[in-house]
Amino acid sequence: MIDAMSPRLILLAPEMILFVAAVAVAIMGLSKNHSIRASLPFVTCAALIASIAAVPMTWTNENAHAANLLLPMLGRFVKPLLAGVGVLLVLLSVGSVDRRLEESVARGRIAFDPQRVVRGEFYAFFLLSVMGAMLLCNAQDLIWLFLAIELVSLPTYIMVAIGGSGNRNQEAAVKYFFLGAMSTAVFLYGFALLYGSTGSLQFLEIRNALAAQSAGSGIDTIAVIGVVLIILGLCFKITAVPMHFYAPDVYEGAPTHVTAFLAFVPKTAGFTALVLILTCVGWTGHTLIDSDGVRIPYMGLPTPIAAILWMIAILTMTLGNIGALLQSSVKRMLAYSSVAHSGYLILGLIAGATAGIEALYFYLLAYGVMTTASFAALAALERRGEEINSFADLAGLRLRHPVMAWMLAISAASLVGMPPFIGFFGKIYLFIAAFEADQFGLVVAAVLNSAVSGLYYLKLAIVPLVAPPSARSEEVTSVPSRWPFIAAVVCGVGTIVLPSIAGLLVDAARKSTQSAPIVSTASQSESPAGVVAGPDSITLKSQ
Amino acid sequence: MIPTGSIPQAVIAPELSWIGLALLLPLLAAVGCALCCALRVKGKAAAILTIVALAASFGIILKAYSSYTGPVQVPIFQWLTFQWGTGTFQSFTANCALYIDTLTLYWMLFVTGLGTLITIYASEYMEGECGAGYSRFFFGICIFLFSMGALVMGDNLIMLYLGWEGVGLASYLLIGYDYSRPSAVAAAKKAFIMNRIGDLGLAFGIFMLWANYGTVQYSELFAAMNKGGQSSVDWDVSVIPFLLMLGAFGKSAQIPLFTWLPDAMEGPTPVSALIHAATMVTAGVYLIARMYPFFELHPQALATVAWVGGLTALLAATIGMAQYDIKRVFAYSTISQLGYMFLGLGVGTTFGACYHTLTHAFFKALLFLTAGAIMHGFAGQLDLRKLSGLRHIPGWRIVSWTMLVGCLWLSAFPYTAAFFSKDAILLQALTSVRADFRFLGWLGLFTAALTAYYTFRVWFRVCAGPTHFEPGSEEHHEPTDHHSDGGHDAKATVGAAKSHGAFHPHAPRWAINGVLLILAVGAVVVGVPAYEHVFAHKENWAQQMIAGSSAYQGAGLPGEHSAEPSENHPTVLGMDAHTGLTVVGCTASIGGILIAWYLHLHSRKSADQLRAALLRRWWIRWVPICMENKWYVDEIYHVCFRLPMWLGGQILNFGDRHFLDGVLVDGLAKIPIAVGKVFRPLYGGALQGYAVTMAGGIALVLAWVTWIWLRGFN
Amino acid sequence: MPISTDILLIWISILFPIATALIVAIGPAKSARWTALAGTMVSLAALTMFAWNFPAWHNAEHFPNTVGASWIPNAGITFAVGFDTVSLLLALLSAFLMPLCIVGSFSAITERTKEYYGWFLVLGASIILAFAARDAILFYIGYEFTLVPMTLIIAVYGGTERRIAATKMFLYTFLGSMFMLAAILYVGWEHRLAAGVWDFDIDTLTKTAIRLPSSNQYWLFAAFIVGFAVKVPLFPLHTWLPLAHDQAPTAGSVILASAMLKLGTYGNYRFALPMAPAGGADLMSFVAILAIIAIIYASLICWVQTDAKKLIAYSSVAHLGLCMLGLFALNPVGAEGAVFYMVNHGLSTGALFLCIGMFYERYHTKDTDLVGGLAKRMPVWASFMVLFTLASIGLPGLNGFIGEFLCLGGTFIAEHDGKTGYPGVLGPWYAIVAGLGLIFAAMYLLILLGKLVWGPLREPHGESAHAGVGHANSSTRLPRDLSFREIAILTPLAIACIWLGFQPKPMLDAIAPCAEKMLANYPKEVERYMAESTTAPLASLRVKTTDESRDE
Amino acid sequence: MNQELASGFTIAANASIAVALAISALLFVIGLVGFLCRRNMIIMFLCTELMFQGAALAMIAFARLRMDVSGQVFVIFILTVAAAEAALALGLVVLLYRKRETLSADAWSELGES
Repeated sequence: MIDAMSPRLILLAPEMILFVAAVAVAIMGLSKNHSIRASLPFVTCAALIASIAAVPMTWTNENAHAANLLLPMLGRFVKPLLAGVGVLLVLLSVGSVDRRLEESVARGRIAFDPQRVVRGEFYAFFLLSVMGAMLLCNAQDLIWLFLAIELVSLPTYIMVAIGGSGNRNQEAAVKYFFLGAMSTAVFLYGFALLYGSTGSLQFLEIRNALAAQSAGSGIDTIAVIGVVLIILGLCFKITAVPMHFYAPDVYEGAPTHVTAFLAFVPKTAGFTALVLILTCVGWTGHTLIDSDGVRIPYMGLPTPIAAILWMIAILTMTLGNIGALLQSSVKRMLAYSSVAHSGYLILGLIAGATAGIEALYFYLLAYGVMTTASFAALAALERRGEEINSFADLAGLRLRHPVMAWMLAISAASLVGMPPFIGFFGKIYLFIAAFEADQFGLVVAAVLNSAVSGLYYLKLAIVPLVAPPSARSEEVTSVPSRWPFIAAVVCGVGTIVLPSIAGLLVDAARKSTQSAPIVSTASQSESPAGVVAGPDSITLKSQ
Repeated sequence: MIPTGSIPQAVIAPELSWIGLALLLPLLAAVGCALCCALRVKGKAAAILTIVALAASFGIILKAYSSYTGPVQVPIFQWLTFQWGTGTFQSFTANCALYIDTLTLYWMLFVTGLGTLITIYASEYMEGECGAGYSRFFFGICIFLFSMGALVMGDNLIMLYLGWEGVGLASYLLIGYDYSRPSAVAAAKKAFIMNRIGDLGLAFGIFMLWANYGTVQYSELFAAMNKGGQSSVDWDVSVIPFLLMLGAFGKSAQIPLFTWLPDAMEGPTPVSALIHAATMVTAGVYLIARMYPFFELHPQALATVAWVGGLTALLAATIGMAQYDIKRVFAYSTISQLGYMFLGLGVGTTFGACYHTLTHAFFKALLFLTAGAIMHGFAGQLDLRKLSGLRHIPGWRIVSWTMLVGCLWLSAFPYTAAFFSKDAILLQALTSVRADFRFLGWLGLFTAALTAYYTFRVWFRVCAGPTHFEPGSEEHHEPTDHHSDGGHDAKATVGAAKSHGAFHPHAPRWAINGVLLILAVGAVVVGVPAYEHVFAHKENWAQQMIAGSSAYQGAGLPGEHSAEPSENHPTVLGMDAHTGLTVVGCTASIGGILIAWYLHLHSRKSADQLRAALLRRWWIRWVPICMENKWYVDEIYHVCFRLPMWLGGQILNFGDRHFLDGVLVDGLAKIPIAVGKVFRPLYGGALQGYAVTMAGGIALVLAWVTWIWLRGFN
Repeated sequence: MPISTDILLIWISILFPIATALIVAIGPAKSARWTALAGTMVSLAALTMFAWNFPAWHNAEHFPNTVGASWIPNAGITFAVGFDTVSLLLALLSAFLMPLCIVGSFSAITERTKEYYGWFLVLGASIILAFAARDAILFYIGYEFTLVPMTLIIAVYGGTERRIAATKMFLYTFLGSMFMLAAILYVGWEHRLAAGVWDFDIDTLTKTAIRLPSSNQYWLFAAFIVGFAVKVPLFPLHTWLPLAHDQAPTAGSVILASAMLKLGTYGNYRFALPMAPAGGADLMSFVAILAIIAIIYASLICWVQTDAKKLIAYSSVAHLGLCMLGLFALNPVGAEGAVFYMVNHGLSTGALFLCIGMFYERYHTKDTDLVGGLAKRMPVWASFMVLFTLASIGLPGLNGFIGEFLCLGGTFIAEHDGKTGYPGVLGPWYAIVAGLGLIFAAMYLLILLGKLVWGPLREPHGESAHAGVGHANSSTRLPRDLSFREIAILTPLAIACIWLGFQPKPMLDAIAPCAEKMLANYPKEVERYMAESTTAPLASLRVKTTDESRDE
Repeated sequence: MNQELASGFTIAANASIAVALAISALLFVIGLVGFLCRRNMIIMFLCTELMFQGAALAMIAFARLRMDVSGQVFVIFILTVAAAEAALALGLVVLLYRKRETLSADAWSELGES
């Protein structure tokens, strides 16, 4: 046990860095020195970059396998992904937290009061939340999983409340918090049921137990309902039907930089949690090809789970897209778009281990970059000191803020899946994964949804670039900080440049998502060829 | 001597490619004219260029004729040729190559010859346009001559089609020469479109030929015909002549596509003479003569041609009787004469048809050119009621007398060339075993009388009688050259001319008079083959020419090589066919002339009285009304075709914009929005509302799982 | 992957305009047009050099026939580029038109010039990429990305309804191409199943697709045809086009009509027909009927159009209907004609749009009821207009004729009796109805000519022919008739139109093997027909058993 | 149905565990219903705590059933997290109360589709 601990601890190096940084940032935030307070985002960035650097050094093959993880190499991709997009998210928040207060202090209107500043806390929570998401990669049992998810969630509730100065932040926070708490209870109950059915909290054991059930008389109803509840509970994190209803309000109400955070970090965490849970359960709808080219359908896993995911995917993308059509608020529209993209991402979950997880993570990367680009462009602008929200604010943006207008257009093009932006490749790879799982119907649904999504993404591109300026948009100015601008440009360029290394990224995602080989247990009988029980697919997929 | 029994097989003779210069020269001249246009040359360079090129073409054709030994195929360059396999139907060959046989030479001789003459005429006629549209005019002429050459000399049907459409283009450009007149533009458009309809038939005929015989080259097609014309596949071969004749009807202005030709008189008169009388409109005759073996395959096809020709001849003659515009009278006479040619083709005498084409080319060109001279001199005046006694005006005598020659020829006055050519056609019809052909023959004779009447109606009105005239409204040939820009100047001069009060017709000069004389002589000379035959009993040149070509089957003189037994020797009115026809034909011609003399020279009032008398009687009133209104064919076409299509276009346009685009497409885009609105209440904004919705969702999912569970999963 | 000169030339022709676009974007606005012109000229030069040494003019193979650099190996996506004759011709056409369009925009585009030229360059590159791609995804990238610059060009520089037009064009074609993408992915998946790896090489996919069972091929074909039919556009999916053309700036219209629409027909040539022979053979009559409806329908609409540009736009619908008909005659004659027609439609319609644009710049109206008789004012323009109209009508001796004639001829003989060795259910009646389109084309185009060029001079009130009045910018003052620049734009097109009319042979020879190769899998469909239809007209040809055809 | 279930879940065999599970479900549902019905934010939060405890109780019951201690360990963590959430909730509620002088959740419904 001790032997197993040490590699596990080593694997936690990035989180440790973040934790230390979080503590440091929280303390530094109280400093009277303005420049120290101003340096907080950059300290945060440094920590994140350091954690990226720590990943390849610590997350080696041996360590990962010694840690007895379900998906041993997952962290190698997910952690840098989180930290990398995290850097951009930090940049885009520079200058937003405590802005009024800092301005007042700088003008000497009020004295500095450590009790009223929140910047330190904000970045500390930021780091803790990212850290929680990272920790998910190291999860090997449900307890860890639960704690990590909570570590992701709790700070975000506070970030929504304190991140900005708008009146709507509190409303967003209260909605986010209460509904989040409810969803937590839901998946917690699901954990309990899963535990009850399998008798273990360890992923590997759960997997084995479920495999045994499956090979026997079929998976427990209790387990199925447990998994369903877990999925539903986590749907809140990934803004999927039926738990997505909060998203438009919260995204709209939260400060833009926090919205960007919500759109990526909890979503990544939610998907990672789902990937882990579903890896335990196994993946449905496999098609394997033997040496003779014969297709063997694998109807391994509980039909209900597959069916529910299927339904959730279609409803999520559809409701997201048609909801976005009606919006006049950009952030609200992006919230719906976030919902829709979760729908696409669930395709990856359904497609499963053959190519689905790698597609999912690749798409998360793409989504992170492109959605951050759009939020950053929004965060870089303001109107009379308020963040801009409606399309009317963006009309004719090109004339006064050409770069941001272009970034919005680029991110819209990427989000809609227009080649050659990164979003297109993400989508292609997701579709390929869905094909691998024989989910042709889902691909058609996603394709039709993409077409529908053109209706509103086009607006996001056309309004800033083409529409004549309105009275409202004449008042739009850039925020004092240049960093959101830089973040937007970096993300925008990223959507264009990343496709050129898409092959490398996909490969990295693929390598990171290979699951641990099944530990052969006595209870598992040799399945006859043809219809094979689920877990076998896991071994086969790693070929 | 005749017939040879089969179509002579062409030999490939690349060494004769110099004949291609007859095509190339007009084309080069066209380029030159275009350059003149572009450089805004003010002089007559374009005319000189054109005349030289055409004369050279004529020379080349003469040389080719003199050195002619048998049908040849002259490859020039590969045009529309490709293959995708080695089988019969796996290649398509339509090269730019020439097919020279006697029919080709026969046609090309008068096309280039008349072309040259008329261009000389035009060089003077159009001189008022120097610097404005002069070069453009000759550009059109060159394009026409090139296209006509391609049409006649092409080695395959695609070349023919190229020429076919090319002459249509030239016709379009030249009819619409004076483009500021809307009527000219409309006429040009009409000509092109009516021709297009026919062209489509021709195109499908070509497709059908290709589909059946795997080739569109004459030599191969004729070789197939010599073997019996059996197609290698089971397409309906008999459709081919009907499709081809549609093209011919369009180009040669036969029923139902004849209405464009009278309108085409909007073009300058040399154009009317060259294109719309002498050469282009005979392309239909050429096509049928060229493809005659295919028509022979299907008796009903030839009968259709005959009927269409006969009826067109009559119809056009009746209309021609009631027109007052000289050029229009001549235009209808052209249609009528073309009807004779088709009748000839239909009843089986290609010789008659082709010979009539030749004679007609001369006398009709002559007539048009005289009309043009009148128009030229009298400021566009063409109303035969407003001109009289021209032959007494100094400088107009040549015009008047050459016009008389043309009129006599057109009336088929006994022992003129046209008399013989028409005789050949009618004789064949009257001696036919088919009763309907004999009927058409009598119809043709009746039409001949009408023709004589309306022809001399013109001459007696215009050239004979007391001298008086009213100038026309156009005055674009003032010696002072004001043609720099636009119509304003022209209008101003018209006003000035009218205010002067005194109008002096300016008589034609050498180019016009010379050409008229040459043409008059030519009209006489083309009678030589017939005279040779009738008087010297020598071999008929025209017949020889036809017999050596693909139209050999109808090349014999009617009655001479009749395949029928002698006891069935045909008779006309109880006399020998020849004699009977001569008698009846002479009677018809002279009778028509006499009536015209009475009504239009002796007592001109009686013509009006006759008309008034006819109009008074309700049961006969429709005849003059319909004749004067061209039997309302244009109106009928307008109501039957143009109007429905225009309405259809409007409806479709409206439907396209408001239904297909407005309802279906935009409606499709609105569906997701409408669905989105359905879900809108779910995002009400109340915290507990969301909680309820979420809980409801969870409950639904759990219920669903339970349902699946009850059904038994795994 | 060896980087040969040929590949380098292709990539230069694609990437150089993009690089130029960047230079234009950051450079001064004054020199933008010349920089852009240089960029397109280099692109054209590179392509021409490539074509000069193109060894595959007569063998229907792709060249360079090397494996492209891998892009996303797991998904089998590569950077493979190469041309066969058809794609090279179309790419050359696009590259040829780009400089003309750039020069044609000198006076029309007076504001936001940098963006305009930048997008134009990107558009050109994107089109060439689509034609050059040998990888289906790469094709899709080029195909789809054309929408972005085109949408912006229309939405920014278009007429009064430009945003609606741009939006409609984008969404409509985007929806269509989604189907196409699904079809490409599906074939990729079938390849994955058969070979175990993902590969999007078009030739490989074709080999995979033709082995699919007929029912799958139907669906495949349907998805492709829906995708490409929007782009072509085929009735009834055409409604975006007239609006887009109407609103687009001149050069945008030219590229839209001449190059972008060709992507649709090219897509059919490259994907729909070769990949799904069973679908193509069985659904050919369906597509052909739509094409014929398009011809008649659009022609009738043209007849009543008073907007010159819309008229040409609808005429594009009609003409491309004929092109599609030729393509779906499924025999080499029709295919040859269709491909030839693609190029020629690009030339003549593009030229017509340029002509219309030139008079629009002078009179600021396209309404033929307001302006007319311009032969008086602008004889040079009128000459060009007449020439291109005649080319568009399909006058023999000009380029349009050959394509039209072969398309109709191909349709005519596409009757299923085994004569041509290709399946066919069309035949004379189809051709005759479609042929009415030729008459209609003559009608509406001559009506246009009659109004616009001939007739008494009509000019809108207050608009003298001395243009530049409407422009605040005096640098765009235009002469009454065409300027030297405008003549220089139209002359190459005129030469091309006449040259191809008289000398089509080299191009026909070059296309023929490609047309044959595209249809290579169709002859065996004849046998399937024979086997399936008990009432086949020629029972004697039914001697071959079905098994033979299946075992291919 | 499932044999293992049948063996492990009959009320006769493990009545007390079944009762515990039933109570846990009841707790969860009561919490949920309370959460949906009550407008007072503090009570709403307490209801979510109730749901948490329902899950915790189920965990304990299963731990007992499986004779496995890890479930109970999990419960300790659940309690901890619940406490953390409670702290957070109180802070938030106080903040909100200061703004609007009310504890009703309905006071916070400006956002949303109108």
